[in-house]
Amino acid sequence: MAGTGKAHLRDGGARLTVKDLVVEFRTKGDQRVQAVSGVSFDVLPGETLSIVGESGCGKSSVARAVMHLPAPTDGAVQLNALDLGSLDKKALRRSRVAMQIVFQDPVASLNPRRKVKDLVQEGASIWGRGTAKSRDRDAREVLDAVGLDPDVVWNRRPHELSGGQCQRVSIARALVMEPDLLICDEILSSLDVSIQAQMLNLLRETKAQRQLSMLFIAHDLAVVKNISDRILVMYLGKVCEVLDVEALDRPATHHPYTQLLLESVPTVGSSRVVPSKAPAGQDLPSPLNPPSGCRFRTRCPLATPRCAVEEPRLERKSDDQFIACHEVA
Amino acid sequence: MIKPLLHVRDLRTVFQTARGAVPAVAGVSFDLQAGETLGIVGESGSGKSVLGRTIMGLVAPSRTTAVHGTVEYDGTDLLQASPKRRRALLGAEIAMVFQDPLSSLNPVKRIGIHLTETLRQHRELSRSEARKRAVELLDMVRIPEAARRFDQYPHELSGGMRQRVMIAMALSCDPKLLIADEPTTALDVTVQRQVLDLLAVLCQERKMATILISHDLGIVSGRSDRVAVMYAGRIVESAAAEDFFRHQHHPYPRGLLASTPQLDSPARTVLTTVPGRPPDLARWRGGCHFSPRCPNVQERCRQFEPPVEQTTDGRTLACFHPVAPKGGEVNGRNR
Amino acid sequence: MPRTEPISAITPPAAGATTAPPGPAAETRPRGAGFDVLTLMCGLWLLTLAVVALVAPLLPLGEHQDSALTLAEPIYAPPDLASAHPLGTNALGLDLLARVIYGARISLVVCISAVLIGMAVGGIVGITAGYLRGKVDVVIGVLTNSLLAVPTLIMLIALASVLRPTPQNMVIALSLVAVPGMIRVARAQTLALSQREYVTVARALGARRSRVILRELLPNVALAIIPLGMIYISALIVAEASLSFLGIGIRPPQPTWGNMIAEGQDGKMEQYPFLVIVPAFFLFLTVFSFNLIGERLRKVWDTRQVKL
Amino acid sequence: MVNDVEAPRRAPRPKRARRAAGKAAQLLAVLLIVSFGTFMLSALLPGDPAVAILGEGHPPEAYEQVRQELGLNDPLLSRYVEWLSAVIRGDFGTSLIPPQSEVSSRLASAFPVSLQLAVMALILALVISIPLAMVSAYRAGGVVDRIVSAITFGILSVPSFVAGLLLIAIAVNQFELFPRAHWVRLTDSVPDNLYHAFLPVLTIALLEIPTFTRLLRSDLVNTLQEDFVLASRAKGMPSWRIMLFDAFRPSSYSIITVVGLALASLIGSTVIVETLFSLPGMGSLVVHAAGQGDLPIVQGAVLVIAVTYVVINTAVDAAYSIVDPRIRRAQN
Repeated sequence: MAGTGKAHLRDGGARLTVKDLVVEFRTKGDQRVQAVSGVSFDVLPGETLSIVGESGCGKSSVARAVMHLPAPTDGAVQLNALDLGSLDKKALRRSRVAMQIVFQDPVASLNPRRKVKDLVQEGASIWGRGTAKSRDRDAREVLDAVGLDPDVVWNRRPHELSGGQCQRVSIARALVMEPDLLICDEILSSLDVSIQAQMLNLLRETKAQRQLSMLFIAHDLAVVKNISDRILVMYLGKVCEVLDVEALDRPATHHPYTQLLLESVPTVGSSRVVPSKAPAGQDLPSPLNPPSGCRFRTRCPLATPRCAVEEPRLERKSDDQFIACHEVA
Repeated sequence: MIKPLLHVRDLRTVFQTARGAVPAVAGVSFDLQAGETLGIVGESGSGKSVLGRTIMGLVAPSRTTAVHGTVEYDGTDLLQASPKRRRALLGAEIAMVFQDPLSSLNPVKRIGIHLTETLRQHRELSRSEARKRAVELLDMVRIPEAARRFDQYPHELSGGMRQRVMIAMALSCDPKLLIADEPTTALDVTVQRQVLDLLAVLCQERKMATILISHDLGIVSGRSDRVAVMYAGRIVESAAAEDFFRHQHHPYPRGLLASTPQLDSPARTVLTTVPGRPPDLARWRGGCHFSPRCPNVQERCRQFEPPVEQTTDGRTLACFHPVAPKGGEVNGRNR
Repeated sequence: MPRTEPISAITPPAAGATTAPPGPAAETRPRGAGFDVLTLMCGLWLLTLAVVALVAPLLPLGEHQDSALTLAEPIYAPPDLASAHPLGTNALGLDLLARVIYGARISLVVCISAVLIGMAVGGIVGITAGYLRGKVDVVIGVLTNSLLAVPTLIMLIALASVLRPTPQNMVIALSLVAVPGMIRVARAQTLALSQREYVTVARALGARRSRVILRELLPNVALAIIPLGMIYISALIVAEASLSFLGIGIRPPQPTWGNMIAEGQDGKMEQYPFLVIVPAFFLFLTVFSFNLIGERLRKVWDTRQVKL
Repeated sequence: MVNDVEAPRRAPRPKRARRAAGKAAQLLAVLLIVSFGTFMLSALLPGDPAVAILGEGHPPEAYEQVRQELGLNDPLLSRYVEWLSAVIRGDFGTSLIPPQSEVSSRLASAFPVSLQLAVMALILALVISIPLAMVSAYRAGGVVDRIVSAITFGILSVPSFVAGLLLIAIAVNQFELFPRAHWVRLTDSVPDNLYHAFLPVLTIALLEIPTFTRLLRSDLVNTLQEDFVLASRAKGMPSWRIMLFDAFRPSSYSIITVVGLALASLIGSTVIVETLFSLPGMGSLVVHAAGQGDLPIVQGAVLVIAVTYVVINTAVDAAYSIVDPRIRRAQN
């Protein structure tokens, strides 16, 4: 099984452990598609794990499957050593509170009919936490912490706020539940560069203050490098490489797909980019019918006949780097 | 001095909205020489897309829209030209590539029709000649199995393929000027790279002048001869690309660059940010639009709008208190 | 366990708009003032009509129904605002103003109740179908389609052929017309809204299904249903008047706008045009007002939803 | 990011067949429910049909016998099955009110009249609406647009029986342009038929023109804001080409649905017009039957109309795929 393998899992002490996660969808034509095929990872307390990949690689499906919204087709999700799959409906609802998720679209994430004060207190009111007064106080505190003036936004509705402000409200709503794990699903990609930088700094500070574990889903390696401790690279539902962020700074060999991603990130500099001789367009293979063996082989410069038959497993390359590739490892 | 291919002077586009007049483009001037690439960078609402569309004449003056200024293409003032004259230029001499290739292609028309109708509009070609040329164009943008693609519908292609079709469409009549409005924003990074490279190669081969509009400095970096940064409808700073990336005088482009996370800076760097957010143009009371967010703001900035001035080293700049280059340290980032 | 999710769930919502600048169209399209003078006048008209209809028995109106009491009154008196019959009288000497107002009573009460029932039943059933999907949705869909398969007027006529034309029966018949449309809209809205992330977020916060439906979906579905309700009221007023006009709705001498207009048939209209014009005018104004207000509400709420 | 995934060429055939079967099952269910509802009308009927036939003061044996003959003593469901199987064979029974005749033959002579009225009215409405909508959408918010919008909104609020009365008062009685209360069958004389059909058709068309115009206009306005229209303009395409070849087809989905539904419902909803102009169609047949309590005719007419509706609705679904290739693929 390519891109699977659990060599990179650490023993014990993890806040979140995901093993052999499989997420399957049924298409309109009644076909089954595996968006995620056997992905494993863990997140330590206070650690940020980023999942990177192109659209359609299954990274957002992983986020939802961790939350059990909906539950994964197969595999185990353990939060604080508690297996979510074994819980009944009610216990699952309760344990979800310890994980909170923030989505990409800041506007669609907020009910247009509610005011900011109600949005932020939503979780507390669902669980009947505290008194009305203490909830108000908590909400104000959190709003303040995410850089919003509570007095200004308290009675506003989402359409009266900018995208960045909406995203802050979403983060405040998640933080007010005091989660152990914060899942950020592409939360920066709809924001402008200057706002994005503000949010990155905010997330880094918040994480440090609250000892949060974070699962950060993104497609931009430069952003990911700025926020994460560990990076997991996904391609077509499988894991290509898992590495500590420090390994990016080292002149290290990477999985060919990671390499492609690294080369594709636009860099700012005064030198002229020499365009590669107009390459032919190639399509990502359909997830309905993924390539045999290593899924990346159709785009891989290093592909050999072996890659079509045998799926590579994640193997330890160094202490902080695990690669699933026959040629590189 | 050579006459520029495109000569834009004091261009203004104002939209009347329920909340008041919004000057989306507020006095933009620049020249573009034949074969030159101009990168225009700005955040959302900066007016960069409206600028592109106004130059193309796609923002039609109406009850709610006013367009003033000069857009002179090769001696013709596009804003004054008759609709017929303008239509003869659009698609033939001036072409445009849009942001989202899926919505820019008519979902109910086959790929081939998109290409042939452009060709037949501007060139007197028979149906079969047009088809032959269209397949060649698809080949040119390196779309595999061009002949088969000809009869497919846009939704049957991937995003990258669609954008290649858009490029083929834009280049079908050998234009002299190409306006690419965020051509890769809707694409994945790996595909983005391919499409940008393709564009660059084709532009070089054909000596085509290009305006590359993007929100991302990284995209125009290394791919343009000049860079212009827009903020609140104005070009606040423009310079030759090399000079621009070496040093920015205006605090906004400086801040923008500092807040872009870079792959070559160390992990978990604290980013220098531009505090606040862009101004509401409909409610603007005067003064420099960047003054509420500016680290160097002075009293004068709050009262007067700085004029756009030419500096000695060939830049244009709209700032009362530009940041002087310091020796050694380039732009405040670790390299 | 097999999951049934659309494939589109694999990819994050198309982020074409991610870093896109808001286009000139979206950002700066001029939005007409939500409520202009015309809308205000329509609202005033409806309000006046409702109040007058409500207190009709207290008003000094002429006889509207009992022709035994009008033997001394002139028949076919033309409208004359100064006379005892400001809008004239009909063939039996009944006062047209009184008849128009009593007609409004029936029309408004019957149609508004039918629409309220339609909104309540249709809203609940539609949200249920849209939220639960699967088999429930199919069953509700088949039932809805069955109701829609018989055109409104034909269904009403068929029911009228077996039910006695009392106001209660009219309400039942008319609500059968309103329900399927409401179900469709509520279901479509629910389907669209449940894809919104805020529903997922509510569940992530541990909300129960009932809370998601009541707090997250219902208020937003209502935004779509209320304007539709206004438009349905006007449609039902017309339907009810049509039935009366055809002589199979509420029967004379009890006045309704439809059977009043029917009095102008067979050439009477040429001789006494006011017989038709008076009720037709009331009918037109009322239908127009409900239509207009419904339309305006839809637009105002729509732009807000689009903006969001 | 747009999903950079190439779609698979074709889904396996059995899946398609299975979904078609599911759809057919749903249609069948709709028809069964409608037919059951129609059948149940007789159960709602106040009074005892046997009494209605025998009149008051009947002997009890005769009463029992009539009930037996009518099958009134059998359980409801078996009566329904019997009724339905007769209906499927085309036997809708005989009318209760003299002249007693086969319901099926009455329906057969009425149906073409209504169908013709409905089809002609739709064509007329489309011929008027499509250009009107295009002119409106071309400069949305302009003077023309606002005038068209005001007029259509006004017409929307005029019930068809009022409009019909007015048309008769003006065109027939005042200026004597058109005949009244007479119908010439299409098979007898085409020009005469068209001449007689004109006013009724216009009345029906007036009902649909505002809906069509407003719907198509708003869809056109939305489509004209799409990027691909901008792209077409950027290619130097003339406005009329853009309107006809770029905007019209993607804007026509809703109108196709509405036209389809309108055709189906008009076959029944010509009631008003048929009554006003005394035309021998389905509508006037039903109204008269309903007024006299002639239930078999009402039941037969309702069923025929419902079946027509379902058939046309299915055809509209199919028509979608011709207009929108994206749906064609989804269905394949």
